[in-house]
Amino acid sequence: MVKALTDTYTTFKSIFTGMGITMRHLFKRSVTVQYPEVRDKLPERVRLKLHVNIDDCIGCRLCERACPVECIDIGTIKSTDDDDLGETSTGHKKKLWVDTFDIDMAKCCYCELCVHPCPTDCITMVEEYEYSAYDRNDLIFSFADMTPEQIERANRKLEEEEEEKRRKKEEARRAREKKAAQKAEAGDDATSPGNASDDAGGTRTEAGASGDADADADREARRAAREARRAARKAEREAKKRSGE
Amino acid sequence: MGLLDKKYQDSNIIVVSLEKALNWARKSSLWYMQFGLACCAIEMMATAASRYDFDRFGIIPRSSPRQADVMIVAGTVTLKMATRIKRLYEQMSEPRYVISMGSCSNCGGPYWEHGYHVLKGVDRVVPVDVYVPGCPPRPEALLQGFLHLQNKIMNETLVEGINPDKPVVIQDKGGDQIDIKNVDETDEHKTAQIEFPQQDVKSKKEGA
Amino acid sequence: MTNVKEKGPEVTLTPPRDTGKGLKTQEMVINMGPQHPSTHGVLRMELTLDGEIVTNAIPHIGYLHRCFEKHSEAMNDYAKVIPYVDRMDYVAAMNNELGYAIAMERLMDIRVNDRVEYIRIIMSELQRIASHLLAIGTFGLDIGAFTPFLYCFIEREKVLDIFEKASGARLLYNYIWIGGLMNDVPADFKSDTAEFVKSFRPKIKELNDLLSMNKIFIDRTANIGVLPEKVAINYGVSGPSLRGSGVHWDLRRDDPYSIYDRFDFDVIVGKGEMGTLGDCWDRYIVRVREMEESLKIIEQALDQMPEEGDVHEAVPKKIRPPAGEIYCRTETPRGELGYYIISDKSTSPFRVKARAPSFVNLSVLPAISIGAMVADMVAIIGSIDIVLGEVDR
Amino acid sequence: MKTTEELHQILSGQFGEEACELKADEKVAPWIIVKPDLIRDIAKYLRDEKGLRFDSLMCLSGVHYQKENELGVTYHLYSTTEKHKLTLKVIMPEDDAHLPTVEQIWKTADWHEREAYDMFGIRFDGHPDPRRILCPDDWEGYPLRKDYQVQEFYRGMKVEY
Repeated sequence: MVKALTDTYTTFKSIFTGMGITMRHLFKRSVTVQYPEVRDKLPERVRLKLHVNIDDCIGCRLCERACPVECIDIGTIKSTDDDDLGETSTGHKKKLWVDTFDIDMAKCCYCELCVHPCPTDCITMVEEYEYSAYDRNDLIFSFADMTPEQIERANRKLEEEEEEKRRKKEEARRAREKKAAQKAEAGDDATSPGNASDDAGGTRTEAGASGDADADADREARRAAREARRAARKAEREAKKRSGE
Repeated sequence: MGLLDKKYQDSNIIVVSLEKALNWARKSSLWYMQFGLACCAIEMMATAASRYDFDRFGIIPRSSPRQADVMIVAGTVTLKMATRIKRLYEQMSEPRYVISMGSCSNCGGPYWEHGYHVLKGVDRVVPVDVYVPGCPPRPEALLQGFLHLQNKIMNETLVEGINPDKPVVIQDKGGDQIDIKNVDETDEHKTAQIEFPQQDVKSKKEGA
Repeated sequence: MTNVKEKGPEVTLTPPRDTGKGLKTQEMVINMGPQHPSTHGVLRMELTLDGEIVTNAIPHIGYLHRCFEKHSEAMNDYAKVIPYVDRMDYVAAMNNELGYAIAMERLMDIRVNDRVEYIRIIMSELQRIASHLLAIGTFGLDIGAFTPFLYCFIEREKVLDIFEKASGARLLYNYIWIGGLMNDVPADFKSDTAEFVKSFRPKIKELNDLLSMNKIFIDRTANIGVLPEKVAINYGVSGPSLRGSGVHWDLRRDDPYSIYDRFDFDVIVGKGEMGTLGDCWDRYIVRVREMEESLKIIEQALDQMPEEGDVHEAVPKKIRPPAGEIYCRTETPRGELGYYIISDKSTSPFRVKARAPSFVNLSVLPAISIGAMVADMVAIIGSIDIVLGEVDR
Repeated sequence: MKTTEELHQILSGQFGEEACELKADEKVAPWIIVKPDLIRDIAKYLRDEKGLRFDSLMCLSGVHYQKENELGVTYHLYSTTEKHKLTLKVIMPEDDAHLPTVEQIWKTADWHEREAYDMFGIRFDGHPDPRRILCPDDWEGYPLRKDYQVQEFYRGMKVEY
């Protein structure tokens, strides 16, 4: 009986203590942020969305390599000698056309590992979080500003230049051989003509997406190219790993 | 979706007002089923808690799929869990919506490449209406996802033939793309045909 | 909720019994989870019941198996493992990072400067508070107390604000790097933290009034799910769950890592105040009191923290540890987190195994839940404070 | 407090020289390699013997040494009373990996052994509940083996991205 009474007493007491605390909170300032009307002031370092200042990108791919989830996809084309791509705001000389710079924010894990190695500080995390989408593909952001015509032109120029180089080398080789042959004919000591067969090729980067008026087809093609590049990189990495072991 | 859905041939003043009223009612009381799976669930809890407060929008957590209008898939969906998600989704009454919260349920997120046990996107088993990016998304981002969903609901129509949304395409068993909005109503397999494990799965216990 | 049954150990039910009043009773199997309103994540329990008494409980895990170990082996850089480490125990990411960073630093023989050490300690103690607040809040929620949950989250948001200012993220920080930190703390870090410590002390008292000493709460938790000391040690239980059973064991004091030996703090153990030693209430109160100890550590660390020091000083350019292996353990809010790392001299880890405290703590559940009521199961699961991301990894 | 060298001497005195082998590198902590069949007896001895008292199994991990075609199990032991640590290793051929369980000695081993079975296919003889723990029961292959190939479909769901 006594126990029942004390139990009842303590129960009521604890209920009223709890109610008292709740009551006190009633008169405190509300902590709720009235979101769509009011927005919290976010700190400076906040990590919400990746942004690329493509004018400053030199196509070094350090961010792509640092990404643990491989959500960044960069495609580059070598510039030719007569092209001047200008400098970045940090004074780095640009040498590569960046024809693709896609970031898949649906895969991104917001770790900011890509931001730190960037030599020109062109990839940053910005204060934007309101970009939910109806379609998953809308979460892939493309930052490259090259038009398909520009990409084609850059590719063509690179090809032409390589062709030119190859031709020149070929000519030089032929000239040397000719000389050597002449020398040999002249009856001098038969010296070897040297290693003239330098491989001029092998520097071509993967071609970017072909220009297409239809946006969907364009995206599809880009996706295919991305997948191909990714597969190539994966194979390369695995080969590296295997040789390293 | 719902009883009246696609029951009208053409739109007129009554239908338009009716659908407006219905949509307004739907968007104003989005009871969500809390499908917290991983890290995003903590942020979902934070959104429901004091500072961000879902209830201001009439968004109230429900624990039962029968009472819920919208399912927030918050977190990594593993293959072991996917069959359950699909079953719970089917238990929800129409109209029903799905919000995919966070990278993991959007497309596998950080686990998309090597995650052998992770479903690469919850849209492979249930149709998703809104994708909220983030890993995990800020509570505000989830709220904004809800506002986005409300916009979508306001654009719904009762009239047959008008489909303001894009087709919802999912992958079926054979890997083919099918549009679930155009599937025959009588067809049971509206979404991906997942084999549910049978009661009498043959035991293949290994070990000592 | 689902009637999908995976094959498990054969459940043998006892034959129907006659109660003598013309009624027969029979054991029943019910399924809790994997998506249950009151479980901590996606845990599935298969309970065999005799009336309302649990006669057998089998936990089924793996619903959140995210292949952490495979991922860490697939990464070509040790630093890239840290985002995945975060996602293991997502409510105590800082502590996970700290454990991994310390293991790698021991393997590579890196010394970090004092400023880094102090910032790390402050961060991980703040994280401990945030994690315990979540544990307490959701434990209350499980029992049926909704208000403490809201109040705990107000305080937790304050801690998260400090983290967000320093690292930029609210939940998964990637802040503690191997050999240093991602970036130095902001200028007002010290004042922010001091202010939080000051404002948080009275809140613990308020929480005690509101929840810990509440008669209904005590009745729901005292004498429930008793975990005896011997069982706890044999099962390898660690952290507050072990200390709730009265075992004086804290890696911060007994196997000090980092600079924990410089601080003065008590190891809180359960005393069986409200019932048997090692019951749910003991495990709960250990967490509440540990928050006070964490505050003590933070205060001391704030006093001693040097102003000078480069946080990137010891961060290696290329992480290529010598061939070898290490097992290193630290104390997280849930218990003993061990990393077993094998390096084969390449830049990619050969094997990273995490000995997750929740994984081990959860395995004791069948042993302590037999004989409990169905409604108590929720209290028991809540009091062990598991995080399924860590159980399944 | 005993070092691994001292513990090795005690063990080789008890179980013979060939039962356990001491491996010590300069860089890392030493460990003892134990014959698979004897692990249970050694574990029991280590737990119960006065002066050793390894009452806690900190961690049990499977390892796949692909180059040697071997699977291994590593035991990290700790004594809460004597405060010493010990690392035991068991190495087995890949195609016939089984060893006695230590579940009855340390209950911690229960789930850890199930996990090692799940991830590496190492079988523990005498384990009371030898099931997969993390992956579903009808999962194919052992994921943490280095040569693991993921299955294409699982119950109608595509696994690859």
